[in-house]
Amino acid sequence: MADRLLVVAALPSADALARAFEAAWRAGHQRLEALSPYPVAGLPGEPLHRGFGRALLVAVLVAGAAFIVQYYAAVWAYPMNVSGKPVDAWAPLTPAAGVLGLMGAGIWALVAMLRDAGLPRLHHPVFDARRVDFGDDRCYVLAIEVKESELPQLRPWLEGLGAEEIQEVRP
Amino acid sequence: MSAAPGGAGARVAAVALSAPRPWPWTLAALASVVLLCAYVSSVLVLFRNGIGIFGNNIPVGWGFPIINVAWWIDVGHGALLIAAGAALAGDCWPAVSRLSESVALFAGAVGGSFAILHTGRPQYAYFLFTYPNPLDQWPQWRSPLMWDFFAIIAFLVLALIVWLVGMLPDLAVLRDRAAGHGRQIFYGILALGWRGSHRQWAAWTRARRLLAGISVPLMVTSTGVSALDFAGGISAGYHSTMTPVDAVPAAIASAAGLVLAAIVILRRTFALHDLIPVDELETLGRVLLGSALAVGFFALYEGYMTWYGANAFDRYRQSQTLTGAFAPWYWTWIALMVALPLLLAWQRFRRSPWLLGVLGMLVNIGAWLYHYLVIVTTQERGFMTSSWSGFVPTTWDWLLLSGSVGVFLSLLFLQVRLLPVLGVYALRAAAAPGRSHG
Amino acid sequence: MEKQRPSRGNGKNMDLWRGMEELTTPAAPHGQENEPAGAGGPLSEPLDRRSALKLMGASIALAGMTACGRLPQESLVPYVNRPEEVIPGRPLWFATTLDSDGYGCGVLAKSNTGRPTFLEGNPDHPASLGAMDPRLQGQVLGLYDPDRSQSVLAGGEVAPWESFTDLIRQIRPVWEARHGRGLALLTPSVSSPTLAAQIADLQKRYAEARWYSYDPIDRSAAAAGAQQVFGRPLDTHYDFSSARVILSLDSDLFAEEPGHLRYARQLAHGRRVTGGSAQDMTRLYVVESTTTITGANADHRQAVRASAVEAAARGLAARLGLSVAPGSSTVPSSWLDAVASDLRRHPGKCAVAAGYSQPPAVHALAQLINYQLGAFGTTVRHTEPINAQGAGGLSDLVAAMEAGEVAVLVMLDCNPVYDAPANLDFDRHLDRVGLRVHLGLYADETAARSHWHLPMAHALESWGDARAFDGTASLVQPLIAPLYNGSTPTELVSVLAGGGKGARGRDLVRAQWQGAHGAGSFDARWRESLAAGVVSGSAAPLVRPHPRTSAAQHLSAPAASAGGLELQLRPDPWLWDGRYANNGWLQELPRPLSKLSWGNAALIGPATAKSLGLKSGDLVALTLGDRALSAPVWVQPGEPRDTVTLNLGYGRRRAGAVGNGIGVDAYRLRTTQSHWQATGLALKREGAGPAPISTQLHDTMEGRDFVRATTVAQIRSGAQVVPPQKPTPSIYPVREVEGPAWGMVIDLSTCIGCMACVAACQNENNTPVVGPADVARSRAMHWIRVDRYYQGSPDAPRTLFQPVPCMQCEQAPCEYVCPVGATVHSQDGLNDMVYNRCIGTRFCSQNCPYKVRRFNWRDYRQAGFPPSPEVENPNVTVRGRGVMEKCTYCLQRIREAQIRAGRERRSLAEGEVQTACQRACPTRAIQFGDLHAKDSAVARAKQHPLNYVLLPELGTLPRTSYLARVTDPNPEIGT
Amino acid sequence: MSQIFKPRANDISRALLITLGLLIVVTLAAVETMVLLPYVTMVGMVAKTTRAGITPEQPLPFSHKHHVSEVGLDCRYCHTSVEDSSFAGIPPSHTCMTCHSQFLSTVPMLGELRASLTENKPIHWKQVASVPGYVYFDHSIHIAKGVGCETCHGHIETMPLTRQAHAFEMEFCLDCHRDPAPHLRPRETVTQMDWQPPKNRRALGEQLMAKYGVKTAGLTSCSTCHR
Repeated sequence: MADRLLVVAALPSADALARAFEAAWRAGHQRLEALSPYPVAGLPGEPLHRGFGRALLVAVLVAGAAFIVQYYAAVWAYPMNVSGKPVDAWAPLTPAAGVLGLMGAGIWALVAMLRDAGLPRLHHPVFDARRVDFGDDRCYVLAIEVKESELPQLRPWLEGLGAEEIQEVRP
Repeated sequence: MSAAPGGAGARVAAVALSAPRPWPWTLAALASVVLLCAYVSSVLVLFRNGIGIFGNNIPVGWGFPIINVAWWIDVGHGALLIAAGAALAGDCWPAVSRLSESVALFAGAVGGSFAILHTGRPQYAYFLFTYPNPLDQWPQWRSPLMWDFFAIIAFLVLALIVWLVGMLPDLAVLRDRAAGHGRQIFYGILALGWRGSHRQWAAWTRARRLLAGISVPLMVTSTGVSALDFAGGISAGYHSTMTPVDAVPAAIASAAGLVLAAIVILRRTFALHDLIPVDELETLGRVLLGSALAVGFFALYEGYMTWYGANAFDRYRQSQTLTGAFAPWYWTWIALMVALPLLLAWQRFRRSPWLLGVLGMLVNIGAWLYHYLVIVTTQERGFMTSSWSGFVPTTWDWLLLSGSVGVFLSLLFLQVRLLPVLGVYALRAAAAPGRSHG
Repeated sequence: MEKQRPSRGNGKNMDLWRGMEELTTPAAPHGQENEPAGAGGPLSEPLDRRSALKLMGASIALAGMTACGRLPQESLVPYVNRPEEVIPGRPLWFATTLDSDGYGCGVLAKSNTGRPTFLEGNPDHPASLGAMDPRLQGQVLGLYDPDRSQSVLAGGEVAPWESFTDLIRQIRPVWEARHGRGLALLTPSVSSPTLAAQIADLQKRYAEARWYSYDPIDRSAAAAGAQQVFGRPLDTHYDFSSARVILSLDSDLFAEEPGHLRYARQLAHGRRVTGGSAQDMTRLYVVESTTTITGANADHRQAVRASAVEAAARGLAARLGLSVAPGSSTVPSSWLDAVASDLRRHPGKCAVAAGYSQPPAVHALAQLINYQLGAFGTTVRHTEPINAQGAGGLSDLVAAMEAGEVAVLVMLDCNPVYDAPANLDFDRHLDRVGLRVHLGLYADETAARSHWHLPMAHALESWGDARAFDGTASLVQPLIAPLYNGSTPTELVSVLAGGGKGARGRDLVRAQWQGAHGAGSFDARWRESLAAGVVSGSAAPLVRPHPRTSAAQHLSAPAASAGGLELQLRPDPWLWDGRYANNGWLQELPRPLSKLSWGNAALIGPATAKSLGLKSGDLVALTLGDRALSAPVWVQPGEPRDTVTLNLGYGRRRAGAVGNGIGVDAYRLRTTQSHWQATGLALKREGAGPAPISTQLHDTMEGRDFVRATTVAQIRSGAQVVPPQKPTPSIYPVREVEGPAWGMVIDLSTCIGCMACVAACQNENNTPVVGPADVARSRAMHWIRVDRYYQGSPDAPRTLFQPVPCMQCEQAPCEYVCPVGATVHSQDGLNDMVYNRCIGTRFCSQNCPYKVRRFNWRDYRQAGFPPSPEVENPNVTVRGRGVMEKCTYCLQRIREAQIRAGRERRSLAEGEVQTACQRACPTRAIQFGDLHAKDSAVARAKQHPLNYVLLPELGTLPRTSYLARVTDPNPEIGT
Repeated sequence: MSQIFKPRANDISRALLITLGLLIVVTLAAVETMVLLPYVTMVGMVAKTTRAGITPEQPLPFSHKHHVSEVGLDCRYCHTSVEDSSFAGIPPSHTCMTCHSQFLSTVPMLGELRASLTENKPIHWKQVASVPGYVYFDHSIHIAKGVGCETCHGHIETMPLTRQAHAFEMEFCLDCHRDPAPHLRPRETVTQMDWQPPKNRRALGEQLMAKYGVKTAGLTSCSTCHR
C-alpha cells in the first residue's frame, strides 16, 4: 500500500481537535485517529459501563475456582479434625475466595485495557510526525490515513479546520 | 489555575529528568538509604539467629514484627482507597492520586515482607501456597492467617496494577521529554508506546474507573481480613466483632496522614506550589478529619460494648487500658489519632500545609500505638494470671522497625527521582483553557 | 548370666528389670560398639536420625519442596555378637539405687542401646514407692555432664591412674609402720554398708588412721536430741499411713526429710477425697521458719522465726502435761491449745516431727511429746543409726590439721573447700596437710586445692550399695561402663587398704553381701536383689526406746530469743548443698514456692520488706559478724517476720560451665555456731541489681477461679464448690470418636507442688534448657508447669498449687488458627503438634488461653546451654529452631503401648499407658487413661463431684480436668 | 519528534509481555513437577531428594538376590527383631559366620567380616531404606497386621546390591493407611517374596483387617507416625 499516506495535522486546541475529528468523520474518512495529551470530551470512545459486567463475571469465576480448590483440599483430599469443627464447614473458605476473585478482576481490567488500547506498540508511524510530541502540553493532533491522490484537496480542507501545521508521513 | 511557565509536562518531567536536587532532598535520601541498610543487615541477622533476637515471648508471641505488618498494610489499604476515591471523583487531584497510588504499593510491600519475616521458619513459608504435593498436605483454610495471606497477595497485585496504569500516560510524557537515547528507550518501554489516541484514552479511562471500582471492595475486605487475624482469636482484646470494621477508618486516617506528609514535603522541596493547590491538600485534610472522627466513635463504641458485654476478662483488660498499666499507650493513641486531627475542623488549620504535614506524621505514630495496644498489651494480661508477663523490645526490634521506614522512603525517593510524581494528564486537563471538567 | 524376673504389674509389661551383667558386652566408652541403628543418639554415627533431625531443626533449608529434603546417609552399626536379651530398638530397664540426701533411693533406669536415658522410681523400694523427685531425676543428666572430671589430676596435670596407685603403694609401708598415723579420711556420712565395712577394716588395719565425716546438710541435731532423751543416738522415721494428725516443727517432711517421697504418699493417702463423701482427713499442722511445700500443704501454718520454734514446742509439751519450762512463744496460745487437744484426741494416731535445722532441744521435745501421745511404734519409729559416721566432725579435722597431725588427707566425694563453715577457714588449714587427695565427680573447688584429684564414677556407672532411711539396703549396678574412667569410693578405699590396683567394685560389693547373706543361697539372693532393686528383709530392726525419766527437766533452758534480723540458711530445693549446681535441668527448674530459677536470693516476708523499705530485685549487703555477702532480695509471701532466708548451694566457683557464678554463696555466712540460723544479722540496701529470675510474675488469681478450694466441713454442709458444668452451646455438632479417648485428671487435694512432674517431663520429652537470659524473657520451655497462687494476707497466705499441662481441648483454639495445619486433632483426642509442618507463626500460642504452648525461640541445641544429647529420648523428636511445641500426653508412650497391644492382638489394659508426670508424682495426684473405658480410674474421676475444667466459659472442652482442692482445717482455729 | 523504536520492537514487546504472563504459569508448573517427580519416577536426579532407587556403597558386596532367592533364607533369619521391635535388626557378624565359618570361609571378599569377628569391630553398613527423623516407623506392628516386606522394600530377592525400592514420601504411606485392604496379606506369608495375591485381593484384605483388628479410624492422624 505504497500509495497510502498518513496525514498528521496539528490543531490549536482540544475543541478544535474534536471539531476536526467530527468533520473528518463526516467527510467519510474511516482510518483516522485523534491524539491528545488528556482525554478530550467530544471524541468518540467506548461507553464506560462496557466491561464492568465482564469484570464481575471474571471475579465470580475466579472466586468460584478458589472456593472449589479449598473445598476439595479441606473436605476430600485430607479431611482433618480441626478444633472439632465439621470438615465441610464452608464459611471459612469464603474470605480467601473473595479476595482472589477481586484480584482476578483487577488483572482482567489490565489485560482488557492493553488489548483495547492496542498496547504495547512501541513503533508507530505517527511518531515520525514532528508535532506528535506527548511532552508538549498542547499536542492536539489529528492523523488521517489517505491515498496519495486525495492529498491535494485534503490539505486546504484541514487548514480550513484550523490546522496549524500539516505533515505527511509514510506508514 | 493557569499553566505554569514551561507547562505542566515540562515541570513534572523536570522533577524526574533534570531538576536540581536541593540539599534537604539529598540529605533525606541518604538518611533513608542508611535506614534501608539497617533493614537489610538486621534481616540477615534475623535469618542467621532466628526470631529469638526479638523481644517476643510467651505470652506475647507477637511483638514488633506483627505490629509492623498490621501498621504498614493498613496504611497501604487506606492509600488504595483514597486513590480509588480520587479516580472515581474524576481524576482531578494529580498529586493525591499519584502519591496515594505509590504509598499503597510501597507500604503494602514493606508490610508484606514482615508477614514472612516474623515466622519462625521463613524458609518453609511456601507451605502457605496451595499446591498438590507428595505429602498430601494442604493449607488450613480456617485460619485467619491463611485469609490474610491471600488478602495481602491480592492487595499487592491490585496496587501494582493501579500504580502502573495510572502512570502510563505520564511515562509517555517523560519519554518524549527525555534527553538521551538511553532514557528515551527506558521510558519508551515503560510507556508501551502510548500515543494518547482517542481509543487509548477511552480504554485507559475505563480501566481507571474499573480498577477504582474493584479497589473499594478489595480494600474493605482486605482490611477486615487482616483485622480478623486478631478478631479471629479468643483472647480478650482480640475477640471483637467490630475490629474488622473500625480498622477501615483507622487505615484511611493513617494513609491520609502519610500521603499528606509526602505531598507537603514534595511541594516544598520542588517548589510545586502552583501545581499542587492548597485546595487539594484541604480535601485530603477533610478526609483525615472524617476518618479521625470515625476512629473516635469506634473507640467509644468499643468501650461501651466491653462494658455492656460484661465479660470479666474483657472488662479487666479495659480497666487496665483506660486507667491501669496501659493507660499511657491508650491515651497517647487517642490524643494523636482522634484529638489532634479535630483541629482540622477549622479551615485555618486545614489550609496550613506544614500543620497538615506534621499532623500526618503524628497520626501515623498514633496508628502504630493502636496496633501496639492490640498486639502486645492484650497478651501481657491474658486469661491465666500465672502466665502474665511483660514485653521488652530488643535493639533488633527497633532496628527492623526503623529499617522498614527506610525501605518505604527509599522506594518513595526512587519514584520521585525516576518516575512522574504528579498526574500530568490531570494537570493538563485542568490547565486546558475554557474546558469544563467532566 | 542372671535370670530375669517378670515385673510386678508396674505398668511396664514389656520390660524386665535385669542384672547389668547380662550385657556380656558392656558399653565401651561412648558406647559406639553396641549402638544399633535407629535408636540414634549422638553416641552412634555422625549422621543418624537424631542429628539429621538436628540439621533440620537448625533450619537449614534442605533441597526439595517437601520439607524433608535429601535424607542423610546413615550408618547401621550392628553388634558383633549380640547379647540375647537385647532387642535392638527396645529399651531395657534396670533396678538400681541413687543417693538421695545421704540415703539410698531405689530407681528404675531405662537403657536405650546401652545409654541410660530415663529414671523412674522403683515401686518396690521403701524410700521411693515408684515416685521421683527432681534431685533424683537430674542425676541421669549429671551422668553425661561434659564438665565432669575426666582424668586423674596430679598437681593439676593429667596423670594415669597407675601413677596414683604406685604412689599409695610406696606410702603404704609407712602407714603399716606407723599404724596409719597421719592418715585422715574425710567423707560424708556413709549409707553404703560395703564402704562402711571397708573403712572399718581400714581403721583396723591402721589403728591410728582417723575417719572424719561432714555433711553440709547435717542431721546431727536429731541424733543429739535422741541422745538427750534416750541416752543414745537413734534414728527416727515416721509411718503416716495410720496418722490422723501430724505436726511438723520446722520439718520439711515432704521435700527434704529422708523418706520424703514415702511420707508424701502416705499423707496423700490420708487426704485423698474418694467419691463425694467427705471423710475426715489427715490433718497437718506446721510451725515453720521459712516457706516450704510442707507448710504450703498444711491445714494450719504458723510462720515463726527459727529461734521461736522451740518456744512453741515447749508450749505444746507443757499443754500435753510434760513438765518443761515454757518459753515465750510467738505462736498464739489458742492455736497451741487447739493443736494440743487435737493431738490428744488421736493418741497413737498422731506424730510430731522436728526439722533437722532445729536444735537438739526441739528434737528431744518432739520425742517426748510423741512418747506422751503413745506414738512410738505406731507412727513414730526408731532404729539404730542407719548411716556410718567418722569419729570426728569437720571441726575436729581442722583442729587436727592445725595441730599438724594430718599428713595425708583423703577426701571422698565431698567438697569442703566450698561448703565448710566459713569460720573454720578450712581452705587455709589445708596448707598444713602434706598430701591432699580428692575423689569427686567434678574437679571442683576442693580438687583445685588437692595434690591429687581422682575422677569418681557416677552412680549409674558404678557398683555399690546403699541403705534407705529405714535401713533397707539396695544394690547399685552400672548401666554403662564408666565414661570417664572414674572409680568408686569403695574401689579407692580398697586401694588405700592395699588391694593392689584395687579390687573391682563389683567384687567388693559381692564380697560384702556374701558375708551378710552367708555363702549358702548367695547367688540366688544376689540375683534376686539386683532384679528387685532391694535386698529383701534388710530393713533395720525397730527399737522401742523409753525416755529416761525426767528427761524433760534435763533440757537446756529455753534460749532467750534475741531481737533484730535473723539469718536462716537452708539447702536449695534442687541444688541441695551445691552438688547439683552444674545440672541445667535443676538450675532451670523453678523452685516450688518462689518459682525462682537460675539463682538464689535473700527471701524476706512482705512485712519485713515493708519495714526495711525493700522490694524484689534490690541488692542488699548481709553482714553477720565480720562476714558480709551481697545478695538480691526476693519478697516471698509467707516468710516469717524479721527473717532472711538464703539457700545454700549457689555461687560455685568451679562447678562447671553451667553452675559457675550462678547465685550467691551462702556458705560465706555460715559458721559452726550458726549452722542453720544466726541472730544479729545486719542488712543494708546497696541499690537495685538485676532482678532474680522467676517463672511466675503474678501471685494471685485476680478473683478468677483457676484453683477451686473447699473444706471437708463445707462439703458436709452441702456447699457447692463446683457448679455442675453444662455443655457450652455450639453451632457445630459434637464429634463422636471411636477408639480410646485420652484424658487426665489432676487431684489438687493431693498435689503438694513438689515439681517432680516437671522434672520427669523434661527428662522424658527432651525439653531443652534455655538458660537464664531466656527464662528471664519468659521463654522457659517446661511442658508442664506448676502454677502457685496465694490467697489472703501476704504474710500468712494460703498457698495453692496447680500443675498445668496441655489441656488437649476437644475444641482446641490453637488448631483452627494454624495456617498450615501443623496442629490438628488426632482420632484419640490428642491435640497433635506436627513439628515438621510448623512454620512458626505462633498464632496457636497466642490463641491458647492456658498458655501451655512453648516456642523454640533459638536453636537450643546449639545456643545457650546445650544439653547432653546422649540423654535424649530416641522416641521423641528433638525440636528445632522456630518450631512450636507442647505437652503431648507422652504420645510416644501411648503409641508404644498401642503397638505392643496390636502386636499381641489385644486391647490396651487399664493403666498400661502412664505419662511421665503421672509416674513421677509421689502422691499419685495425676490420673491418666482412656475416658471411653468406663471402668478406668480416670473415667471415674471425671464423674467426681469435685471435677472441673479450667476456663469452661471458653467452650474449649479440655480433656485435662482438676479435682477441687479440699482441706480439713480445725474448726477450733479461726482461719 | 522522531521514532525511538524500530518496527520490529512492536512484536518483540508483545512477545515479551506474553512471556511474562506465561512465565508465572510455567514457574508454578515447574515447581509442581519438581515436587511430584520423585514420587512418580526414580531417576537419578530425583534420588537426590528421596534416595529412591539409589544403591549405597556397602563395606561388603552383600547380595540379597543370592541369599534370598538362591540360598532361600527367610528375612527373619537375619532381621531377627522385625517381629517385636520398631527396628528390624541388622545381623551381628556372628550370624553371618554361622554359615560362612563353614564355606566361603577363606575368600578375600569376606575378609572384612572375619576381621570384624576377630577384632570385635562391628561392620558399618550403609542404611538403604530410611525415613526422615520425624517419622516413627515401627516394623513389628506392620508385620503383625500383615504388611509384606515386599510392599515397602520391593522385590529385594532380585537385587544383587540392595537399593531403596520406593520413595517413602508421605503419600506412599497414606495410600495404605487410608485403605489398607488391597495391601494386606496373610501374616504367615509376610516374608514371602513370591506370594501371589488372589484374584480379589480387596476381599482378602477386608477379611484380614477384621482378623488382625486393623482399624482405619486413627490411621491418618498425624501423631500415628509423627511425635
